[in-house]
Amino acid sequence: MAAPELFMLSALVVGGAASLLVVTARNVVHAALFLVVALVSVAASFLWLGAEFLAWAQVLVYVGAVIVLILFGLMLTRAPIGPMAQHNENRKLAAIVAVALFALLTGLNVASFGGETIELRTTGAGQLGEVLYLQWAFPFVVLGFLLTVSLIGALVLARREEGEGPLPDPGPHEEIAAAREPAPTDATPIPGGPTPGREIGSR
Amino acid sequence: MAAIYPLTFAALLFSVGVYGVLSRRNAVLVLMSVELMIAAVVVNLVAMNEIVATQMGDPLLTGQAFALFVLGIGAAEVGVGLAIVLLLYRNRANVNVDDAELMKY
Amino acid sequence: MWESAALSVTVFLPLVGAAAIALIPHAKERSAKPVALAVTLATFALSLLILASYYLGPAGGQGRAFIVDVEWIPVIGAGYRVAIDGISMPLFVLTNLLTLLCVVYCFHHIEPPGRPRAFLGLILLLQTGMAGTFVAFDLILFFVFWELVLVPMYFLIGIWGGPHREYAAVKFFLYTMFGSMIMLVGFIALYFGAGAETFSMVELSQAAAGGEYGIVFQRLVFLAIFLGLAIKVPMWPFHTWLPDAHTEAPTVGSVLLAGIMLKMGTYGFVRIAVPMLPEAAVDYAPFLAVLAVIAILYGALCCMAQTDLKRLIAFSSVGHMGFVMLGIAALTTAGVNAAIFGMVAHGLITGMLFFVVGSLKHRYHTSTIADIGGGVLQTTPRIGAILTFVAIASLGLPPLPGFWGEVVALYAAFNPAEAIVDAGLLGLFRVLVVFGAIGTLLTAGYFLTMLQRVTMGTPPRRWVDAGLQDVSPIELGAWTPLLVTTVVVGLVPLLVFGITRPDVSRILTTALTG
Amino acid sequence: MIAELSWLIPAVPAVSAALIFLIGKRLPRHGAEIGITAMAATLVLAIAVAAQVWRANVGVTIDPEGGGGAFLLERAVTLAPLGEDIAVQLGMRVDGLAAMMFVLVALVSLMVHIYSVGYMHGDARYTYYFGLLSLFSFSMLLLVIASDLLVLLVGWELVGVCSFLLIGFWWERKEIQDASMKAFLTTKFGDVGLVVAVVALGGATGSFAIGDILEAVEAGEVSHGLLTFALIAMILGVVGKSAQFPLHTWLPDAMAGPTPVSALIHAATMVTAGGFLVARLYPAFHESAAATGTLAVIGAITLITAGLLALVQSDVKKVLAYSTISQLGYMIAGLAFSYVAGVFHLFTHGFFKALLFLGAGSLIHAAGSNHMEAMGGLRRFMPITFWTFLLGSLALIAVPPFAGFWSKDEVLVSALDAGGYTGILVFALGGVGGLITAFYMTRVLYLVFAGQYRGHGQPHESPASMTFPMIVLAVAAVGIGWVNLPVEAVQARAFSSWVMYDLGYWVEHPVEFHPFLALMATVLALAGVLGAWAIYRTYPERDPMYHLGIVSHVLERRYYLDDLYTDLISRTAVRDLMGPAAAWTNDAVLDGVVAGAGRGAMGLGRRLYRTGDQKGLEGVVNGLGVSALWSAARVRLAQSGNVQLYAGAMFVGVVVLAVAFAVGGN
Repeated sequence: MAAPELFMLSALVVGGAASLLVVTARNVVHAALFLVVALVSVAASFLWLGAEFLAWAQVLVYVGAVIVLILFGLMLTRAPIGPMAQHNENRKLAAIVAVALFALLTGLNVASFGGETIELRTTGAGQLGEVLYLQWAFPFVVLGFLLTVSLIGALVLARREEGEGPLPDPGPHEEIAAAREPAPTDATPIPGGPTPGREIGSR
Repeated sequence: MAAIYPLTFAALLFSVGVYGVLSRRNAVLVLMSVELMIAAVVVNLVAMNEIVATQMGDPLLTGQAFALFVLGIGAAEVGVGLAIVLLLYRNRANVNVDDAELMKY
Repeated sequence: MWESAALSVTVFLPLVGAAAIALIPHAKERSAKPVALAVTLATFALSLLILASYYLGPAGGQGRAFIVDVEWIPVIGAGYRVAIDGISMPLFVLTNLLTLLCVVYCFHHIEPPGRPRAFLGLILLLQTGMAGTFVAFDLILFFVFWELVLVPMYFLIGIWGGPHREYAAVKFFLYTMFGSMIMLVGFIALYFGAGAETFSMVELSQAAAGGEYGIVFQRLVFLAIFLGLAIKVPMWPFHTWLPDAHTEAPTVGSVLLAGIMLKMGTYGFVRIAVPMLPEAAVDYAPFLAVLAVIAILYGALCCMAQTDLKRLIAFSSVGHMGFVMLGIAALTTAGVNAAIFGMVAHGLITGMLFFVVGSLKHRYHTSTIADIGGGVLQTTPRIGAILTFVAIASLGLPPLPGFWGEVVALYAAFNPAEAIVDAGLLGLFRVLVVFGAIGTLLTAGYFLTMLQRVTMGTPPRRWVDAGLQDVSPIELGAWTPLLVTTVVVGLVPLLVFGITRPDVSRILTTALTG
Repeated sequence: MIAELSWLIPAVPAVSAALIFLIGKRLPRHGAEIGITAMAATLVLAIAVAAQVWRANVGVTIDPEGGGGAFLLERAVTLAPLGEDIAVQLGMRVDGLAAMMFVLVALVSLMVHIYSVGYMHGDARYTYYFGLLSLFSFSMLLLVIASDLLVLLVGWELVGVCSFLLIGFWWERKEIQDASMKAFLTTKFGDVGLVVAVVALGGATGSFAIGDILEAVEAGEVSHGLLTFALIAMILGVVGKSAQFPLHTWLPDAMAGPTPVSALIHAATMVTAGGFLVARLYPAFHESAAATGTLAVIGAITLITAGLLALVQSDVKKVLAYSTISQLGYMIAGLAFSYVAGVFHLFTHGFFKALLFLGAGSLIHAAGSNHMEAMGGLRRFMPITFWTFLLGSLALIAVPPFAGFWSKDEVLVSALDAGGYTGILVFALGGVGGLITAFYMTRVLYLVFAGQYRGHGQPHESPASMTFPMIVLAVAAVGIGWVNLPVEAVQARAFSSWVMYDLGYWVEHPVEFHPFLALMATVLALAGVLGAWAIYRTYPERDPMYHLGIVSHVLERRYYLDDLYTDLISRTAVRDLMGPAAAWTNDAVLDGVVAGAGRGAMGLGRRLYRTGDQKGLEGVVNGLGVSALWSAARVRLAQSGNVQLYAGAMFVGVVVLAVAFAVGGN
């Protein structure tokens, strides 16, 4: 086994283990930290595939910005940071699906690319930049536009609307809802169902 | 280098991500799992780029360019996703995905 | 450029307007009304321009004009085919006129829960669907517009409706949806039955005239299409959704529902069922005529038992559409002309009736006749006078439009198409004429009873004390065009008959004589 | 050619109506001046047109062999094409008949307009009233001038609705609402027949133009059966509009409207529209013996039953209403035998009956009540009203040489000349009817004008605006009969040739004057007068109830009928239908059928609605809905709202599909 394979395998093992810990960790902050490890190992695999620019972009964007964002999100939502049950009742279904999916993908990979080899080479940042700004210029600009829009969208969504309290209290909220709905005098109007007074079901 | 290694890495990351998306209660954790899945896709793209380049040459670097786009979109997605989580939290005082069941029958 | 773009722009301008209204921020909800007004005004102006250039242009007032025929879904032979001819023209203009007036009326009031942005957006969406139905010359396109109408109307009834709105909305939606699904099956059968495998109405009509379809095939397909159209019309006995929908719908919804949506069904008979399945149409004509006359008498009798104004008017629509169907069943130029005239007349008059009753309901907070208790002519004299005028127009008093539609339909039924006479059914049709004429008497009876109980007499104390406002400037603005059009169309029936006759004649000649 | 401008005759009142409704309230006289000016202009035009028609018709030499030559002006524009080769035409058909109706309508309408200025003074809806009067005049003239049956139908229905609105003019009161409804719906019932007739004639001849239809009928293009069907259906319309037996019940109730309206609509013009229609289509009617026979029988029955009913009225307007019905019966019966007789009676009757109604209005205005019990002795207080009313009554009673004598005599003579069962029937009943007419009119005169005043008000003569029209009409009532003296020299130069649609007609059907018959008729009339004089000259001095107990056979019937009538007023008539009076029983039964049909239709509608609509058809629809609900309740359990469950399902689907493709693809 040559060195690249060995390295790739180690990235696979480290990244895989980290990712497994991400989805199983009981402590939310720990999960975020394991995500750092997993993403770093992804970046490492990029390096060995010769995609230098992507590798560093991955480190900067994900390991840097995204993880910080997620940690901020954790703090802002005042999620219980300590260890606790983070799984729901779908766990078994999820496990079965994941395993089946993995088996399927691996099987397909082996069947399709079992004998393929990759000639390792290095794609420099300059090389990528050249195609990016010449051949891929339009999608690239669109991507920039998308990022702007999502920035604005995130701002609009997260902005606190007037009259909205810092911590919602379910009580008054329901009262407001009741006030908006004008006097639902007849019992539960189910769409398509008989309403009182029309005497349908009674026969 | 055998092409199967990066592809298997991608498959592993993706499946684990799927498990996380399906089983986690905390919306932030769900988001993290989504990140894993996106990372898997990016790995796949880069690997495929190399496979194609090895076989027939790829002057356009399609795979890498797309990987970059996906990276960008992933970043945008995290931003919007976290904003939604924040909104969810503000409205319901928790971020449990399975409590958000307004669409129930 | 004008030739090819005019129709599409006119049809889709309201859609763009609806999108624009949806973009208006929540805080500026009030500005939705001027925007909608501007859009509908522009649409109406465009449709008038189309009317004018139809006459002055190369078409010279007959045949299809403004033809657009581009590929849309080539794999099934469906195209974006729109055009306008003499049959579509009155209905197209009426659609845009009524929607404009509805938007004007919305300045007066919108039923709770208000929310003009959503309300007007839905109305504009509805306008695109209705106007598109009348200009589509492709079965799939026709169907798309046809179904597009359902959704906004469902929400209009379901959100802004009366106490039983959910029931009415769901009933309306399901019933018409059921019909249109079966109608779609009929369309698909037409597609496969013709050698050409196209959804173009023009080509299918030619194929039918050329004898592409066998008689058994025609009978089956006619039944399917008949069901879809008859529910929409609605013909007896498929009418039961109508009173509920009308009673619960908000004023503007009732106006559009009665004024235009019912016409989509009868228009479908003229445009699709008769030209594409001519032999089956001749075969089924006596059944159509009998059902039509039953609807006339039955609608009138049911009206006598009503206690609610909106429900009464809804049942009167059943009777009026019976006259329209009687005209179509005669399968003569006069009959179909009368039918289209009847549609326009009913659109104008019943639309106006629903406006007035809506305004009464807005003031009295009830549309129950007993609760209003009479004396409207004293509490709100102008509304009472307008209601009297419109009710008298609706009972078919000449020379108002209702009369022309009814009497010409009766004339047509007295002299039905050659093929019907050959089948030995002349006697049946002439008997039906007598019953139809009796229907006019019953119609007069219930409308006068209604007037007596609502407008005449002395009002109850509480309404005198309530200080009800007489007709407001906005209402007057929304109603005057309708009232004027009603009178003008009645005095100069040429306005409609002149537009429709050449094309009706052409369609029937092609269909019935091959 | 002034006749070319005939279209102005209906147009002027139409413009006047529009102006009154739009700006009438702001004018110093609240719109009355517009109406009067317009009607005066219309009258001038009408007279000019009539003069031209007259000059044209008397100028031609009469050829005993052939007909033709009568003045006829037809102008039409196509209002709208209806079908392949049929259209509705807005046009005018001006001939002698139309010219005669122009004069009659315009004159009476003008008089009623002027009269109403005084009569309606101070009414809250004064302007509205004058607007309706103008609208009615327009509608009636449109009906007269129409060259197309559909346009004629337009006018026919419009006068109906004007009548409805004017009867219900004081709509606050329930009984007035009921009366206007009854009038409209009863005539509308007749209109069903008319609509069928118009449709049938149009369908059979391929044109709605009256000229085309008459041509086709005379050329024998219309099958006899269809023609008879159409004409009988049309007679139904005539019966409704002209208040003939058995649809006459609405006319007495229609007296609830203002009195000038009764004079204009329910005496002189609208109710004669039926007669006008028959005259309009006279050649067609004479192609069918069944149709003319029906006309004769209906007319005869009407004239006698309505005359009998008039005997027992205490409301002066109702006496006149029944008298109108009876006279309309003469008209319709006359038209069955002779064009000239019916039309002439229509003409004269329009004047003197309008006069009588205006007189009655004047009396009501003075006495404050419709009832003759509350009048009496008014001759001293109201001399002008008395004299004009007396002249009108003499014309109605058919005392020579007043107008009614000449026209009624022609009806009787033409009936006798025609012979046959129907001719004898009309002649016999018509003669007896003359006696009855004389009797009830004399009774009215005595009750109202003789003896002591029994009312509570302060009777006074009406203002000049009311008396002037009465004087004008009284002159007409005296003299108008002379225009058709049964002398050949007059016949050729006056009314007969003036109104003729075909100058040869009356050469073939010469109207003869039988001095003996005229004498008999006059004797009968005088007998009626004397009978009434014998009974009523002492009425005021004696207790009415006691008086009622000792009268002759006819008045004994009246006793029961009067009782019934009072009960009818108080709306408990049903029980008293057991009364022995056949005429009254018939009337009440028929009335009950109309009301019962309405109530039955209502009940049927309600029952149909409850069982058929709400249970039957609705049940099916709701059943479908319920079964859809049932299945929906089970399917919806899958919609747990748990997003992750959905996502899991999606991934399961992805795996399954991928496997399927992978396996299937190989």
